Amino acid sequence: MRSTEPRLLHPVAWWVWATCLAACALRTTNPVLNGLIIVVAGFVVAWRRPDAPWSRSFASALRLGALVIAIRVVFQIVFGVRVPGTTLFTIPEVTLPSWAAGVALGGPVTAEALTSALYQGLRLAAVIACFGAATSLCSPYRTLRALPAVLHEAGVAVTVALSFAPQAVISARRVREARRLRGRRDRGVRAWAASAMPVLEGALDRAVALAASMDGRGYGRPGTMTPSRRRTVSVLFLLGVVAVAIGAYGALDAGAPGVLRVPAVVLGLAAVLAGFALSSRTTGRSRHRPDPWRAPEWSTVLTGLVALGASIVTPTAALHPSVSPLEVPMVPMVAVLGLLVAVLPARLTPPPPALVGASSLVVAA
Amino acid sequence: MTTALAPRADARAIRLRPASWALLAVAFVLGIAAFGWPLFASSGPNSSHTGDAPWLMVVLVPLVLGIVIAQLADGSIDAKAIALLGVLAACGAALRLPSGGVAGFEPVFFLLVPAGRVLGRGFGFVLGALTLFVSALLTGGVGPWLPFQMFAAAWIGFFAGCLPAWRGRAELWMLAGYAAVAALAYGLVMNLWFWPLLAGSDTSVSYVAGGGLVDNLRRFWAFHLTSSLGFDLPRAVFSALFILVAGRPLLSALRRVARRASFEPPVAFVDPHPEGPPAGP
Amino acid sequence: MGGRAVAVLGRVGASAALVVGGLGVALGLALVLALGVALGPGLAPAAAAPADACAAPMAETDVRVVVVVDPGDGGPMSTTCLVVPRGTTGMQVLARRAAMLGVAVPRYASSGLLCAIDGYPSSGCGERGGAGFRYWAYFSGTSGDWSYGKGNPFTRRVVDGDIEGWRFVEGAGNGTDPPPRLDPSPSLFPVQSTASSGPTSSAGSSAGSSTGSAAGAAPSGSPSGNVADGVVTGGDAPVSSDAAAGRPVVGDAVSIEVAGAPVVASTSSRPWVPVVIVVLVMVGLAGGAVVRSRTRA
Amino acid sequence: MISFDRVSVTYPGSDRPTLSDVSFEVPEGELCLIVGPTGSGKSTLLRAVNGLVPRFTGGSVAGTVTVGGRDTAGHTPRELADVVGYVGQDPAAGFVTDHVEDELAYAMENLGIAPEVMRRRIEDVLDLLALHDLRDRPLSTLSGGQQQRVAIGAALAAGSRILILDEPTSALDPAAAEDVLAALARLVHDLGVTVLVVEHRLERVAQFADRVIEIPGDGQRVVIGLPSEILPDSATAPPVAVLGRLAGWSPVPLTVRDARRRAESLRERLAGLDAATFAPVRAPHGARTVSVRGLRAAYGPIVALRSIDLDLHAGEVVAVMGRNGSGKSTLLEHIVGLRTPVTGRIEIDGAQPHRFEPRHAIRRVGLVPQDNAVLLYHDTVAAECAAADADADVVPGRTRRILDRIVEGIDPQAHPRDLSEGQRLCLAMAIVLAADPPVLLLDEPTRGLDYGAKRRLIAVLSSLAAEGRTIVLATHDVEVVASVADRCVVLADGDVVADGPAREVVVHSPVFAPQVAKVMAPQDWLTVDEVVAALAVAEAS
Repeated sequence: MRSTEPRLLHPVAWWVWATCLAACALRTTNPVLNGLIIVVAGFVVAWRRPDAPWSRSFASALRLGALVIAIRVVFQIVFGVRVPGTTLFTIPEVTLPSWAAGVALGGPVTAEALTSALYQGLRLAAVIACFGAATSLCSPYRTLRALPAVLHEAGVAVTVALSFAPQAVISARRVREARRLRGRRDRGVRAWAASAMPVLEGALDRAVALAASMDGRGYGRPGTMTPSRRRTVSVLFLLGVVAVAIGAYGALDAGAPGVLRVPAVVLGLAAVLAGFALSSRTTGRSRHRPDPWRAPEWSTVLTGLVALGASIVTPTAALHPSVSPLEVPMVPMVAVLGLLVAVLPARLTPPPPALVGASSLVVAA
Repeated sequence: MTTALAPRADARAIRLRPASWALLAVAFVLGIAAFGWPLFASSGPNSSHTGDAPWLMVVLVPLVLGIVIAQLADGSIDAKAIALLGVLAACGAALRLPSGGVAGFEPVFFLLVPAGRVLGRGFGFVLGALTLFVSALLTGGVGPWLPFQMFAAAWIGFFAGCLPAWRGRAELWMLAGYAAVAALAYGLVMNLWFWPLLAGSDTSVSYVAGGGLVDNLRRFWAFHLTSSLGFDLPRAVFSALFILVAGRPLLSALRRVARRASFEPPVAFVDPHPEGPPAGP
Repeated sequence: MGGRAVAVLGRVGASAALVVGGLGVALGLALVLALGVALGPGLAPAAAAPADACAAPMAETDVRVVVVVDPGDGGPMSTTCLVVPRGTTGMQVLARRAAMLGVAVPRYASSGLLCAIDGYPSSGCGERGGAGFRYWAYFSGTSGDWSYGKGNPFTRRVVDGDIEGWRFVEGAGNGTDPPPRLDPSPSLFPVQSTASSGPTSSAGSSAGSSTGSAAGAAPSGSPSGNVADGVVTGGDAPVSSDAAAGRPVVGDAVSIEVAGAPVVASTSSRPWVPVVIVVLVMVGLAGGAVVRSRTRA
Repeated sequence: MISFDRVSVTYPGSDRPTLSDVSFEVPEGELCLIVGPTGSGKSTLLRAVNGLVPRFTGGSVAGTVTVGGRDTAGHTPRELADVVGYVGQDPAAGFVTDHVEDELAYAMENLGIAPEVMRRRIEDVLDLLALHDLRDRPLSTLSGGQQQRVAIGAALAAGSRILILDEPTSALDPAAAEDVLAALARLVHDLGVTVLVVEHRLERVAQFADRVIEIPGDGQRVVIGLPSEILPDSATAPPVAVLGRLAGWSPVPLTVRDARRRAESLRERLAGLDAATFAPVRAPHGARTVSVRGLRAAYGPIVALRSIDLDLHAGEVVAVMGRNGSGKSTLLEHIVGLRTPVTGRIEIDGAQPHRFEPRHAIRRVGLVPQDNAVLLYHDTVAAECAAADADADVVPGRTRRILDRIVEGIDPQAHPRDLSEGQRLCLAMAIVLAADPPVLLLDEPTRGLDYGAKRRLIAVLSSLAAEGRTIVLATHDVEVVASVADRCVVLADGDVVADGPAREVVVHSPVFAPQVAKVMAPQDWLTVDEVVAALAVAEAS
């Protein structure tokens, strides 16, 4: 049932899929698995990203991941407490002054230490890659439309910002050039700083014009939200946040009874979702051609969940290969197969349409 | 006879209802937990879980952020506030573009602090969050850290709106000082978030589950000192300087627009001939 | 991936997900993530096998192991005998021992390095001391002498009669580090008999009683009196509790092994083979991705 | 449909009302044109219709405004959104979403209209305004005319029976303006939509108007009536009407078509006279000031200018014409040295402008950009003038004197961005002229100017030319070109397609011919003034 008619997949589907992969990455330090996660994400992105500026963010995510690995390794080399084992090289030892907490730097660097740093860095890189995949697969505008209706106002603001930011950049350039027309320097920091004001002035004027047009076009027509219902929603939100906070505390404090942990989070999420549902139902707004949720969406979500499930049933020892003593990381076939399932969306989902536009992001990206 | 519509004393772009205040309070506490958990978390049988605590937070923080923003925006926000939010967030993001959103040169505060100052707490909160969100979308910097950046920036905007109502030189210096402090604090908390991830668990500066508050503070201080303070100090200085230099026109521009897009305009419908039916509700 | 398989999976996916329901998926996902992070590594064995299992007759699938934990100058030495399912790894043995004695579970760094046994040392992990690394060295004793690092405690499967030795040392992190101050010998195993007999049953009971209090501060859970003869055998708990508590543990352990069966296969003979295979797959996918994006650009 | 009953509007902080005691009725299905000089309160009147005044701007409104049976005092703008559609001056500034279709749907989504209804209406609007092939284009990629049509469509789709538009064509080239106006006319005639439009370019709109509201400003009464009654006597009559009035035709024609029918006799009377001799006399052109050789410019893959050769001389006024995106602005930016030529060479008395030090550049050549607000940094007019004096280092007060010479009575304490289009243009010109550049370039100077302001601009430009300056203006405004330019260069996608005396180039072009030329063709009269002068001579002989 490979659907051929081009359309953008529902952003929520991609986000769920990516979140599952990210969760898989979080559960393991196994370089084989994390590497596989990155590759899988990259593959799907390569096949299903639309031709739009934002879809380049996967590349930048990869770069960021590399940076993170580097940082992690450097820290290990400089500050690493030495995991005993085969010493690769030794760097001179320094002890920072007491105001710098008297930390000891340097010393012998062991292969074990570096490997563990690499493993952990790779884990972070994989997580970042998953986020990058999600952002490059879904149009930010669609994602904003998928927000619960109660976040509509914020969504509108972000939409406005997304289409205005590039123009701000352009007009900043124009103002900087215009300085030349007044016989002022058009290069350097001062020019840059001085160009900020006119740009801002123009932006603010535009904001007023925009607000006028929004007002004239029925923005924020009061929905059928009765005060009592509004109060209910507020209470639900408050309750949810408190419960979630308690859950977080339970997860952090070992002394806390286990009942605080999961049930509190569940309760909180439930309350919050109820609040969202309730308040979304009562905004007197309708939606033109909402993104459909069909079989491809379902299968994408499912593949993600399969991957996550596979990683959950895999024993810890396989997910966290030992580095002291060093050994070849094991390859838990179940997890690997699960991740391979997560590649399928590259074929199960419809191809993206040729023109997704949003060239307004061009300048930025 | 005159019917004045919506005459209000304060000119806040986003007004805070009691419910919002309560929510903000809880969110603040949760924020402290979300950033500071490594310092508070205790060790024990499930101490290994604390290694995953940041990821639990990654699920919870955006949720809370969304709720707070929803609560703030709900009903009480008008088209002008939205338009200003969008445009200012865009400008902030545009300012942030050259720096690619990487820590260090972080011009966000130039705009955020004065805007929060002029347009009020609630507005500052939402603006802070949205600015970082937008710039992340533009620079492809969306990641697990984003909600936390949004959260931190939101509070910076919020507290900028809480500063005392000084004017003139005093105001400039106050804002500059605040911007510097905010920049440092922002760097600090974001670093606190990155700490367990970047420093791992087996270096002399890394987070030790249940290592005790003092010990962990010591280690974190060392980490902060050696990792990002080098970026944060210049950023703080730069923010302060910029506000000292460009602060006055910036504030006047914002005040001008706040006046033009008068948030509670003194609207009146006057009926010229009293014998006629009264106009207006 | 064949279009047919794809089709099948797609249909299955559609129908299954239809049942679940969209919001359900979202909520469930958030939960799975929360749970996954909160309870992720929670696969450590839970219940404790009774102490006198060593003396009691045991099932075919079980083996007897003695664990010698020597915290160096950090406290007295403790020797424990316990019965574990065949194929249990050194680390699992250590965990079961902690569960059985009711002392703090071993603490690990995320690098996999063992930081603390019985809560000693209370903080830090493999820090540098004057004379080298301060860490728990792993020995395995067969008859008479200890041998250092004979395999990785994560993966080394104990066999019947094994003696696992842990010594907290300050050393170079190689074979020169001193072994536990107690020679491994089969005598560490109590004589196996049907009757519940032990030389120092009182000591055993005291060990049993000390489990609760010893969990926190005291580094080792066994009173010094036993260290003199170095033998700790459990007190005489009723045999019935064996069946009650023991089975679920074994079942649990077995299920783990089933799930991890490929692991065993991979680590046994040529560990590189599966890695190479997966890497090849990865290269293939990456190549496909690159080619795809080239052709698009 | 729309009724004002003794309406006065007073903004907060101003002592006298912006509109005072305005009363009129606009019946359904009419296109009503609002004319009047800048600052007379046209926009205020427009915004009062859907309650943006005073709800949005603040201020107090006396009297009652009733729209489609609803009273603006009792209904907020958003509650009127399904009756009145408002299209602001710059449509792009009013776009909330990113794509055409979303934009069309936006208002309806706010009004909570059922999805299927929404879908149907959007399809209708797409067809009605010929937008169907743009339906999923990003708004930022649309041309001005397309954006304007989308904005109108968005208002229509919301189901409003009344459209109010603020200068819908001021930013458009003639062709695009034709599209938009034709679309409006169709809405009025086919659907009975009521349209209220403010427009300065009467020569474009007058023929479509069923009714005209004139706001004379400075306190005179607002009058409403048929175009043929009001326009001829108003200060803002289109050239064809002025011509008709002078020739004593009645009723005064408002379209070229009507005028041509009548112009038979006039053409006979003026036959044999050489139009050129009646044009305002110009000092003979001086030496060459600017030379452009083989100039080529490109933005990435898009070629803006192919190979331009151009010579400009002291004392000549050159009009650069061509449709939007034909490279006019790019040419000016190269001449002033903002851009470095890809290939080719530009010389201003022997040196290449992009090499100039900014401080010296402004003494050689000056540009008033299309968006002249980019020249304004300060928060009062006085500060701007002082800064300009400093930039050009000339005696303090010079800029202000130049400004007063161009237009009098600008409040020195006003914020530059609060000035009217015309006033801001004058300020920008004054700033540029402060350094006394021999070459002055203007990009779209007439946008948003009323006839009065245009006449002043024309006077200023000719006097500047008389001082021996080289004036280049890139513009769509054929009437201004006809009355001030003595040479005309036409660009079409990067090539010079015509270059010669304005009269020859303009008269025979269907697009660029001014109304008078169209009326008098085949004779080559350009402006009413020429005709008047010629008539005087004809009478005399």
